[in-house]
Amino acid sequence: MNEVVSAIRLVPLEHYVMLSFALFSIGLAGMLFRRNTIIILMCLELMFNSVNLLLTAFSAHHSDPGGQVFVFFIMLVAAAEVTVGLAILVMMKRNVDSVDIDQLNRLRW
Amino acid sequence: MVSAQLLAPLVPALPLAGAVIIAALRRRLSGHAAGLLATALIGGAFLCSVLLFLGFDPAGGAQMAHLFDWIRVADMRIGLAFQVDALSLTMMLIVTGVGTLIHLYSIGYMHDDPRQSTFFALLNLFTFAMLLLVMGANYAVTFIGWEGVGLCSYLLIGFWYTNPAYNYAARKAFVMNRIGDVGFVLGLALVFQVFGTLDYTTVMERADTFATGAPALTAITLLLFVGAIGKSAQLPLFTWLPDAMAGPTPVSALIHAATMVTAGIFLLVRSSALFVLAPLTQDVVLYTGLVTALCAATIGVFQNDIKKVLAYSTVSQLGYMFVALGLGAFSAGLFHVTTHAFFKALLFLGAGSVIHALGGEQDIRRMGGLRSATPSTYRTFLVGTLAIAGIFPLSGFFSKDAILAHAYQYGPWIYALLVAGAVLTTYYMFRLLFLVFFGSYRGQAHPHESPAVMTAPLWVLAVLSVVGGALNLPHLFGGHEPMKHFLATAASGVGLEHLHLSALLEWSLMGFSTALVLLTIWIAYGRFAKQATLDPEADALPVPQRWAARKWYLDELYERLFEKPYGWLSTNLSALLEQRVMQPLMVGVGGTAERIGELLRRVQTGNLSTYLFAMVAGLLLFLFLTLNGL
Amino acid sequence: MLLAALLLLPFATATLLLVARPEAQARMLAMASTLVTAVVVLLLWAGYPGTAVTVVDRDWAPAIGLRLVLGYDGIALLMLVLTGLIFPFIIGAGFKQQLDRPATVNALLLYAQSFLFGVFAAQNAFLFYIFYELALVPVFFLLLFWGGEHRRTITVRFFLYTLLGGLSLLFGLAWCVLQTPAPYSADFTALHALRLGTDVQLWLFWALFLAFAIKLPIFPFHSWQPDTYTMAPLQGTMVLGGVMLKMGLYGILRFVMPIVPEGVLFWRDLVIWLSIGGALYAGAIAFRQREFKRLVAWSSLSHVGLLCAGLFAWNSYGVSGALYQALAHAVLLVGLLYIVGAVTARTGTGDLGAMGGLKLRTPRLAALFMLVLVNAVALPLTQSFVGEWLMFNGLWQHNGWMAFAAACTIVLGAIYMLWAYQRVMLGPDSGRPAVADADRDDHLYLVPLIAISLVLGVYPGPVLDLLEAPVQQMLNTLTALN
Amino acid sequence: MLTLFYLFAAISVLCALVVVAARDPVNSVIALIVCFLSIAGHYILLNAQFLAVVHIIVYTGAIMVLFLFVIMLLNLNKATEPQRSLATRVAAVVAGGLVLLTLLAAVRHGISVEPARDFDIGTGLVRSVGRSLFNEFLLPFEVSSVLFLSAMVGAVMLGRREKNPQAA
Repeated sequence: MNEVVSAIRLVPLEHYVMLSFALFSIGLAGMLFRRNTIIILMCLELMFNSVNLLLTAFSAHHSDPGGQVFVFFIMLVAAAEVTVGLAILVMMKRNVDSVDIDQLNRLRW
Repeated sequence: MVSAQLLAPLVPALPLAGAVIIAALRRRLSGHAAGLLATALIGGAFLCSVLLFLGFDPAGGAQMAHLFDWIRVADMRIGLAFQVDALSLTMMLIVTGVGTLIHLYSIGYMHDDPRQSTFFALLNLFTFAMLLLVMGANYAVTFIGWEGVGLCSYLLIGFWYTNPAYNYAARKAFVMNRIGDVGFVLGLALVFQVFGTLDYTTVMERADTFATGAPALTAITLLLFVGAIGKSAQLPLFTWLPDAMAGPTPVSALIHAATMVTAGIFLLVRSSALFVLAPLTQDVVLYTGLVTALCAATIGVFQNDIKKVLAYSTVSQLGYMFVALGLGAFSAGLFHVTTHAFFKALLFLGAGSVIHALGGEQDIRRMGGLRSATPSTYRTFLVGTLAIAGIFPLSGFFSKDAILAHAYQYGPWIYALLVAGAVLTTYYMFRLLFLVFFGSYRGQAHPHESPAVMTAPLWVLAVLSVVGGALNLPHLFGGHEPMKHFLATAASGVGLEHLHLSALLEWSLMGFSTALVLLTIWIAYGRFAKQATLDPEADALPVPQRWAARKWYLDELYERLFEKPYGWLSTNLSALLEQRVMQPLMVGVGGTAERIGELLRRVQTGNLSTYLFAMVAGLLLFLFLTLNGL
Repeated sequence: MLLAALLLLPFATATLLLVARPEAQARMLAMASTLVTAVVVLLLWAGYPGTAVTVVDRDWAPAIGLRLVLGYDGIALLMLVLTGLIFPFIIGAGFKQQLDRPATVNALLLYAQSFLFGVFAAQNAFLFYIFYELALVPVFFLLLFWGGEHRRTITVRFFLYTLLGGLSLLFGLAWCVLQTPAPYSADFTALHALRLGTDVQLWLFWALFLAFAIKLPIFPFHSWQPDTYTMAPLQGTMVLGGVMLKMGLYGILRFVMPIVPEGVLFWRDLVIWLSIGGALYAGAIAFRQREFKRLVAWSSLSHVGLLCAGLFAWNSYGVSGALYQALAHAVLLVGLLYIVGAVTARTGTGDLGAMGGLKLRTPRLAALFMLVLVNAVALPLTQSFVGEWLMFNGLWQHNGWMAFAAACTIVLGAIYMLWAYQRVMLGPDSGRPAVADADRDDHLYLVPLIAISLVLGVYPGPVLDLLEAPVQQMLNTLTALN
Repeated sequence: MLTLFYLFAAISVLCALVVVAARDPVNSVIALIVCFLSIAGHYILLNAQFLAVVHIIVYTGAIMVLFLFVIMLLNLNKATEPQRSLATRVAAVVAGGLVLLTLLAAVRHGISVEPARDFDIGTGLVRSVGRSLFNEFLLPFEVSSVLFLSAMVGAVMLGRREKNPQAA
């Protein structure tokens, strides 16, 4: 039992925090960087995962399953979001024959 | 005797009932029936008044009939109550008595008018309001009547509503009265503030606690007098009365000669206890009356409309009454009200009879020689003219002489001016008489005498005009001024007046004025009795006369001074201030919001990547602030 | 129980109308509902014990002090009676002036009635505010969908103005509530117990007063009024002018005067002069209006200015007079607007310059108009006179010049009202084809209105007695101040 | 252990960079899959066995396959994407860097973690997560099924080919 505990504690929490910050920032930069909507969606997934990782790390270190349940829910939402997002993408491709996000500029008054 | 509590409310109730019934049934009732009903009800009111008079004990003080509390708020208790005393009885008898005769006359005069029923309903309503005015036990009830007669006057002046000029005259009358009402209302508020009540008896009792010339009393009396100026057509608010002749002639007789216009006099006599303590106001009353009397008399000389002449004569006579009140001779003033009611109603009804005889003609230049065609009218009209001129022993002689004597006692020059006014009155009244009834007929119609229903009231009024003087026969003629003593029981200010003139002086004053009057009649006879040519139009007259004929340009003055500027103001407030300032201000409120929106709209490029950048910037800012502990 | 019925019955009927849309029976249904509420309101009056009554007292959102407190005192009861009695006439006007989609129109009107009852029965400031803004919504839609020319622009302006006032009120109220001891309470009793500092009261006065000044409206916050009154459908104008503006009056009595008495003391001369100045200004402008309905709008503005001045005279005469006049004004305005509708329907124009000589064809309508008009020019023995006399008297006690200026409005009133009457009814025949005289329905509508104005003009006792105690109680704060 | 962590961390960061940088979307997808797998490795390191499995099934198995499908379906596997302007790209990198900087600044003093008093080694196992999920979070769990349903319906609706584009 103590092995497991020490195994978990061997990696400090700060490391996970740094890692997830890095992943989050990369995802964010990618969203701004790319024009391909599908890549932007992927960057979104990346950011989701960085948050998931953070939640799991804290959950493990606190021994609180609530955090992991949250990750579970985030996965749920992410799955739903991707479903709709990709459907919109398909629509977009079909209507304007492009997946360039700058084509979506009709959202103004 | 039936108690006053029961009888007093019945007096105004009868005409009110008449007005309501006739108005409600005016489609089912023939005009003739409406007239008879109206006359009968006013007659009933007159009978009740007589009964009240007979059962009235002057020594016992006023009899009250309190119906219910009208307005009660905090410590204000205004009752709908009637007060029967010498003053109100006098006025009630005049209003119902003369009113009955005029109603009767109207049956004949209005017989071919399609809206006869409406006319009688309004006439009844007027009588109701007038009775409220004179019978009220407090200022508020008087004010009800005051406004009520104003409304009826408006409706009756504009009775023939298809004529825009008549409608204008009606509106003018109402608005000018309203200007006076502002004073009345404020006077009421001040009375309430000073005395804590509006009841006449209490107010008059408490008036004694004030010193002569107390500012509060001066203010009250001045405000009430402003009201009286409007209602009784004094300068500067008299110009509505001549225009009010647009109404049917019986209306002119009842409202604009005999009763309503004397409401101002009544109000002042009612408040005599206050006025005697306000010498400043009395002076104002005196000079207002004096100037009005002379001004109206000069205008009257140059009028060619039979009713206009009488209207200016009414204004002038009202001026005399106010002079009397200003002199403190309240009973003399009210005496003149009484006699004036008789002979002026007579003159107006006579004029109505003439107009009736000529099929609507009102210009005296197209009359003449009617003496033979309308004998009854001529004889009664002659009596009225003699009475107004003040020929002994007709009623006008006594009432006018009383005022003149008081004037002489106050100041001979006032006396002189009043005599000059009397001479002018005599001159234009006889000019009227001679132009209408003497000489030869200058018109095209076929004159015919009016029916008995019209001439009978004339004769009754003629008799009253002759013997009316006996009501207040002075000591000089063996009387002991019964009316004065009667009135003194009601209004505490009335008993204070005394003449200290020697008998010889009084005789010579009377002789002087009578001689002048007779001389004037002779001059008028010479100038007008056999006149065959027409008087020139006003514009053709030389300068001072033309001004007088043009009413001293008062109407034009008011038009320039008030009507035009008010119209201008109204138009421009609407067009300039409202359209150019207020509207843009309002539009500005909305416009600013719109402009801000327009600016902010630019931010919404619709480009998702821009939004993303903005979002990241916001996130950064948020994080930065949070982490810095802000 | 009766009070709950007042709020719920119109609401339920309105919802029924909106859901079932019985277009043909909509007017009759709405009429039945308002008649029942009128009876209920009279029962409520009959059962009034003479002191303030609280009917419902429940928590709703206690964190912000919002509680469900319903009740009434004499002043509120007067307003409830006013709302209850006037609405049958407002609904009734729809029988002659038919609008499209009657079910929706009547539903909106009934919603307005329900919310107005709520406004006058609320005993909690936030509850009051909720109803106060809710009542606006039906009128907004009436104006937007059934209004006349430029209805969009006018509705937006009306909305912006009212919103501005509403926000200012909300801010003021929220501020006051935060001053109450914890846990916060927005109940009237808690707010009235506040003793705020003088400098606070000086600005808080305007925060609270602005909303009501716009609602009434008094000069110079009036610019939305003439256009809105003129362009709103007849029934909308009746609601706005007949009942809704009394919310402003009521609000001043409920919030401004008890909460910031020192602010009132400081500002009241300014407010009175603004009100009277506005009354004279509106009276002068009314005289030259070419459109009948606009003239009535300006005349209402003039009357309301006087009403506000009377209120701020802040003595029992002024306040009672203003409240009495509120009732009179409702009766008067509804009557006048009905006449406007009747005349416009007959002549086919609202232009005064194109009318005239109507009395020849419609003597009965002319007579009815005259009877409404005597109330408008405040002749004695009509309701308006009682109110105006009390207000003049109240103003006189405060300041003679104010009373003088206020009394001048009776001259202006006579000028424009009689002018309007002459333009519409009198004069020679305009050669228009025959039009029908007032029929049975017109009489059924106008005669009760005239009867109310005359009966309450001759015997105003019951209403004045109702006001006596609450007004006195309110004024005691002033006495305590001095 | 620490070595394993650094390995996985290096893989995930590198793959994430490839996701952003790759011209060809297919490469991006594959990089992302590798990234996700490495994250699953992190989960295992954290003893979150249940999550690791679910993560692989949901993300790698379902979501990423979906991405691949869409790319192939729409024939996006060519690097046809127009580049952003240089300024924008620099700005994007700077923005990302700034966010990273700010976040790191937030934890510059380290994180004080109080050790759990009664540490349960079964925390990340199916039993513990399942118990938590079906007791405390039952309602959100059930409600999420509705979310799924609506997402599904939405996707079907959006993906349906319109017969008449004007009617939409």
